[in-house]
Amino acid sequence: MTETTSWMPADAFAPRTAESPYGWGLPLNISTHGAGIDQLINILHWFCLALFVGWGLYFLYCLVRFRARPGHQPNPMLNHFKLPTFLEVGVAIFEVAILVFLAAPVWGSYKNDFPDEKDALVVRITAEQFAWNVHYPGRDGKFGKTDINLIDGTNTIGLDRNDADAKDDIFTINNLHIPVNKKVIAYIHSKDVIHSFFLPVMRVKQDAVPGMTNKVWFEANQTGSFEIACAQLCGNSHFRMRGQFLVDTPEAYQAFLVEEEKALSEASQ
Amino acid sequence: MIVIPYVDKPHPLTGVTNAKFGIWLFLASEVMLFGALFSTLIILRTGSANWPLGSTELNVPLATINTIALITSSVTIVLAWASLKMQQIGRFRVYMALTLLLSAVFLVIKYFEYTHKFEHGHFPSTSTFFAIYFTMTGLHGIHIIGGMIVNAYLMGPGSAMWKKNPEQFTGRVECAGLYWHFVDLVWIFLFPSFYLL
Amino acid sequence: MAAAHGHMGVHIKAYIGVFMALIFLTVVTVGVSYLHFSHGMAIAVAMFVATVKGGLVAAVFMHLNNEKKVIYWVLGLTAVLFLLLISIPMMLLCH
Amino acid sequence: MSSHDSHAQGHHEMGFIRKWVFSTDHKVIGIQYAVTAMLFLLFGFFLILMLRWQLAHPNTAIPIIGGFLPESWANGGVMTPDFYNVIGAMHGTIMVFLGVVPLSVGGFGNYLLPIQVGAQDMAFPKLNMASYWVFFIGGVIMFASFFLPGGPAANGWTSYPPLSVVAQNGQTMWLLGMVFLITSSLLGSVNFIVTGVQLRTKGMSFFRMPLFVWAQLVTSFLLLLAFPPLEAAGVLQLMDRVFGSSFFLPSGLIVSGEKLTVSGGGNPILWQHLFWFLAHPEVYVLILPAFGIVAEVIATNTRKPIYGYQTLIYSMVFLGFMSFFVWAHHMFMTGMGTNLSNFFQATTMIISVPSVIILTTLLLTLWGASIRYTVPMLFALAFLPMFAIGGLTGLPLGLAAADIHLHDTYYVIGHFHYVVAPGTLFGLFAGVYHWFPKVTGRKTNVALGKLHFWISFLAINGVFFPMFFQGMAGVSRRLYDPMVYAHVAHSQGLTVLSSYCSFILGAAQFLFLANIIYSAFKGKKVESDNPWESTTLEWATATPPPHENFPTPLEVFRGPYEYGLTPKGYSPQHLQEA
Repeated sequence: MTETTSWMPADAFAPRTAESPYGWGLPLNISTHGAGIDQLINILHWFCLALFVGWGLYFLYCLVRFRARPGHQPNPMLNHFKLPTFLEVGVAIFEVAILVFLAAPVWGSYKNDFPDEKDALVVRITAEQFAWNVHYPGRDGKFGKTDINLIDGTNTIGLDRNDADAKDDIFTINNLHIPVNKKVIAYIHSKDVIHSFFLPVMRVKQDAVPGMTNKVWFEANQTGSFEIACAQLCGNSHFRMRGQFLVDTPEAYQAFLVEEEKALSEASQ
Repeated sequence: MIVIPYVDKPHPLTGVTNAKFGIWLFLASEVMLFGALFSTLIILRTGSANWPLGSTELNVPLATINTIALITSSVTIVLAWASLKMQQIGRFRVYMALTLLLSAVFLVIKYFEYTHKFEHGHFPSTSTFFAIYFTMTGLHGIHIIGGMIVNAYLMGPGSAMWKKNPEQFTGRVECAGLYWHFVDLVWIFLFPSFYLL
Repeated sequence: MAAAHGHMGVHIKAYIGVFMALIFLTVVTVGVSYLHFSHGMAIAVAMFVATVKGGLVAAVFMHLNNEKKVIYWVLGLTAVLFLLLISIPMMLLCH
Repeated sequence: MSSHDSHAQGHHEMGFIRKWVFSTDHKVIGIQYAVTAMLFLLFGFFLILMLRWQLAHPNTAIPIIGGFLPESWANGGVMTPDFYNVIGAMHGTIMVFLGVVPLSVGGFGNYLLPIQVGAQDMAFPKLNMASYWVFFIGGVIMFASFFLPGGPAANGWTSYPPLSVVAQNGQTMWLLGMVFLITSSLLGSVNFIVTGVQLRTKGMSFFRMPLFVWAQLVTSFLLLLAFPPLEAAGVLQLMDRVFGSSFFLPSGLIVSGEKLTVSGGGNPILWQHLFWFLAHPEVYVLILPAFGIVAEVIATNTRKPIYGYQTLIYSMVFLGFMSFFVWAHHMFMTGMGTNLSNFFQATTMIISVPSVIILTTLLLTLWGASIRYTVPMLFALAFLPMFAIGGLTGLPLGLAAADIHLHDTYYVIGHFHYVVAPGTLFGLFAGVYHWFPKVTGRKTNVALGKLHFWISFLAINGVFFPMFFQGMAGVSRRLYDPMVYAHVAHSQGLTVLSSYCSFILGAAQFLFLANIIYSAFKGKKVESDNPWESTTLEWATATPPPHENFPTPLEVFRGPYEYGLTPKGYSPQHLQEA
């Protein structure tokens, strides 16, 4: 990705697809809760544009009509049309309506409607200075114990392999695989400084704060290969914390699990 | 030349002199400063699993003496101000000297407390309890030193103003008194928060 | 001069009275701490005594019992923001 | 002449040092603040131009000065990621704490507040001088941190722990510098409030004070009550860095492989609460003085009274008060629950109301006016739509749902820069051009002024408007190399556009500098004490105002903006007959 694109790439405003999900403005949205967010952003921008154009016309009109010129006297007593107060009340009501009927429900569902852990894929994402460690529970669905004393160059999350549950745990760096149309719960934690787990195409962002674990859920409704980004300054290589975010078909996801298990069994010989 | 009104006479509408209004504004910002530190103390205490009982780590009798010393110094400075109101500059100097002596006692006790802790290997890095203890009592101590400098100035060279402008000088002593009472007030809350709980 | 004396005399009695009260309350709060109340009760009692002592110092020593409106307005605004500042721990707990 | 005068020295027999360096004259201190602040603004601006070059042409040598930078900052002329973060942190710190606040509060406020309320000087002149010199020490510490071994701070102007505590850079110097800057602001705000309340001249009731004075009073209350919590947090972070305590370090941290040997138990989110408890009132400290200046300039150049003078005052006071209740909308993504974030979403919606009212009343003032397009008026008029864009783009960020996607992206950078750059800075430019004749007794060159306006206006929109598109694309802020992420590389064209517009904007400021420096010594002399035919008290003094402002105290007979009510066209506050 290092070739400099032309000043304005063709897909700047083209409709977003899995092949070219990015451009100027909102990227492709493949998450179920993303639609509400995009709708909110669009409504707000049309509302702001309307206000700006409305007041802009009034502004330019005044600049022309009331410019100082010979024979023109300021007239402080010129009565004002009563539009402003009606406008202000309307704006205030619209804002409250947006907050109560669209913003709060979308935010509420994003923060509170967690799926049941039994029928969702649960992963643990531990951020560290300049990489995302992804820890899958494996077939048994249970996470093995981790111990910070075991942390070293390769085992960066200190997974205790001889713990019963840890036998089948899969652990990847900068590589998050999720099956399409399946709810995922991610426990986000950090080892050193504050990072922020950000999936642009999923409209998901959650700070990884050391000392506490934040929970976030999402569900992808389209397959493809996208990016994990870090959205909080975390040191001099903050810009390099790019991860692969792959939404697989169920078969591809199984293939990924099998392949990882094979690598695991070879490593354990 | 510049003439700044209400330096010694209160403003007809607000009823306060410039200095008194100014010192209260400064104390308002100090309330916010110590407020932030107290809220840090609360969050550290509720967040930590093994917050030690104050009396086990700190010397309560010594601190009680300190509290009484500071309360007494609060009384002596208000009596110093009262004696100025009764035109007795001599008695003012006695009370102000007492205030300085008592605050010196407070600092000396604080010095022994700190060195005692350092010998036992208790440093700000030992635990968040000692970290917030040293930070808050240390910052309070710096405020005591600041107050002592001002009080010493008012007792010494500053009192030359008594002959030129007694009202303005009394106002200054009152403001130094207000600041000192505030420092005592902060200690009244620091003492139980660390030593008794 | 006499009037000043008389007037101040009343004040000085008040200061000595408050001084005694503060000493007494200090002894009380230290005494209570040796009784080792339950955690919540100990905090409530200690803070109550500290607030009474602080109130005495503020009202009598700092003359807030009859101060001017402009000072009350400043302190009122500061009190509101102080409570907001002290509510930060509660925000962090229900994070 | 009630009191025995303790300021016996007249203006003339003081030496240069006493008159210009250690002066207690609020006008001299105002100029000292303004000049120091403008130098820091230039320095902060120059820093970010280097960063814009790195963003536009990643990993290519910075032209001209690339070679001169030390190896640790730019090996072979190409900026290193560490130096990139240094610029990010110091640009923010310098522009906010060393540039805009000292210029708008220290410079304009110090110079104008006493004169506009009819006083001869600040209530505490020596304290005022002390506040400048404490600010100066803070500035020196911040500037010196560039040349000290660890280099300056590099953890963003917000310096979030644990990064700011574990980072091996000049964060300790940053904290020391901040303690001095905060103390200076505290001393200054006490002075402003006491002067504004106590030293008003006869007849100057609260509702006859100019809006500039009201804005400075509300700003001073914000500085007085919001800064100390950050000073406390700064002390805590200093303890963490220097004495190894762990207020903000949770237990079990593993930094670059090794376990951190600290006691742990701290909470990094506590710093964010204490920092933003100050930082949101701080951003209102940045905008309120600009409201005041723009209101003055608009009133003078529309030749009619400000529409809704009292509404503006109540809105500014309410804005100041509400600014304390919204800080956590910067922290929606730290994992806070819905009830806490709903509270802060609601207060953020509430606080947008006074801003809209202020903007609306200023816009309605144009109705029935006779607008004179002087240079200050151009800047003041441009302030209105620009602040509108800044304010409106705050809406999506204030709603947590939209903030999920937009938090910490270039959308945020576009939002607050629209409020600060074409907003506050244009207001300050308007102020400089408006009061330059009174301060120096000479006029600025109008053609050069208008050229500076039009180039800056177009360039500033070229810099910041593309950032909204990049923000929507999810481009995170503080990224050293924009080509690493695919979703960032796609809007590289916008980055290049922003960068080149910022270079043009930088060049345009030399027009302003040339104009100011040239006119200060060689500009055309002002023929009257009231060149703009304005009504407020600062135009009732001689030009430039003498040491004691008003040889004989003035009396005020009417409100501040009585324009267009009499045949003469304007009625100054201090004249008995209209």
